Amino acid sequence: MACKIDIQVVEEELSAAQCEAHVTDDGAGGTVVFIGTVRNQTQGKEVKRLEFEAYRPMAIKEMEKIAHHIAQVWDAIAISMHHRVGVLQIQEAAVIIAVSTPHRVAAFAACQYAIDTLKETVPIWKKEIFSDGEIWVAAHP
Amino acid sequence: MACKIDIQVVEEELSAAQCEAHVTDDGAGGTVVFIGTVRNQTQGKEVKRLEFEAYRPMAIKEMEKIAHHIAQVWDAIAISMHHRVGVLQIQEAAVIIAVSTPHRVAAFAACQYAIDTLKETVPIWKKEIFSDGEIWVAAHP
Amino acid sequence: MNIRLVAFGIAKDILRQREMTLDFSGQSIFDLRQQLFSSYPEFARLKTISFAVHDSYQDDAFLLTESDEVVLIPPVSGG
Amino acid sequence: MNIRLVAFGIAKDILRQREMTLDFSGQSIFDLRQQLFSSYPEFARLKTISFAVHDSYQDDAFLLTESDEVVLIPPVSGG
Repeated sequence: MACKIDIQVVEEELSAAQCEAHVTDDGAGGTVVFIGTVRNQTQGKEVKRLEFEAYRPMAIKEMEKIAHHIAQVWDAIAISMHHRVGVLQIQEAAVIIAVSTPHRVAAFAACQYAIDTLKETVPIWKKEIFSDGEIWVAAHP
Repeated sequence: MACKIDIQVVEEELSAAQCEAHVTDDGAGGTVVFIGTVRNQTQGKEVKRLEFEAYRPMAIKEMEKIAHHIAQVWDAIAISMHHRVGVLQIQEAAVIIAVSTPHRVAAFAACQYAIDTLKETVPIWKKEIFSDGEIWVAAHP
Repeated sequence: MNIRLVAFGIAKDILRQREMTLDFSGQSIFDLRQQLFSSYPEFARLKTISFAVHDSYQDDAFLLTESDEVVLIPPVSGG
Repeated sequence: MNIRLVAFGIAKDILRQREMTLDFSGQSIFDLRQQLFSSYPEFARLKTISFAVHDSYQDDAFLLTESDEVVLIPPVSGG
């Protein structure tokens, strides 16, 4: 059965409801949603805000790879992956991933795979802005 | 740090947005949401609708036990567990569990523990209604 | 002694009522289980049947006292 | 030959520009890596630096041709 895939990289505020609506399906028994939000601190240091930038065409291509892998391995019914770029305030969602599957165990595994892999392969960069400077996350060893 | 716990057993339609709003927090880095929906079939047989009943005071007590365990083991920031009772149509949500934690791996583990344990210990019963009869799920070997 | 039974799910269907007073001839949950299996053989066909008193699961050794309310908990299937 | 560079994240800060044309004296991604490390020593301090051509990651053996557009991909940190 074809998996419904919805990939977005946008500047606008993300909506979990929109991702959940995409994956709703008669045959779904379990939906797992991951919402990655901006924390107020990194290793005890206060974060003012974040900036994300993406190499958009390739980010979408890499996110599609993740979605196709999930469709194949976990028999997903539908997948929605939205990533936000631009300036984000504390508590705002940077990424939302929703996966629906006939049985729930697969939905957990697939959603966790999606966020783990997104963080490794998708060309998106996060800059943390502190009161006394800024840093590109994970750039240096 | 005290974990914010929100347990509900209600007849009204569930709202993922409400559960997500409860667990939103400045210190949260990851939120995982599980939405259990009514499937249109069981082992190939078409399900018309479902009926859930709960032994309410004890169901809430057992759900609180799950929440406290999660708070302790996974350092959760907030937990929301809503279970619906009464008559449910296909695609409607029977249960929604949202967990927020400082780091995402814990949120996946905690949310999966919550739904697995809820299905084992919380006194709530599901009846599937078919066109030619009905059955209390899992009652017989 | 008399005890109160409250039944949910398929247990309610087997007793044909939500609540009833039982003339109980034993002492423990184990004895109650035996008496119920004997009066309502359908209970023996269930995967499990658990009992709760004061909103907590109780094991077979639990001793009942007059006017206790015992909740019959067939296999749960929430979620 | 001339190749186009497009840089993101900290790579853009190191080049001080998003896009530039580079007078490239080598052939492979490996050669490009060496040339960049030599012209911009800060690249050597990064955890990793990857390269993409035609929207796909390419390894060090990949051969570049005139007017190829190479995207510089420092360690990603989305999510």
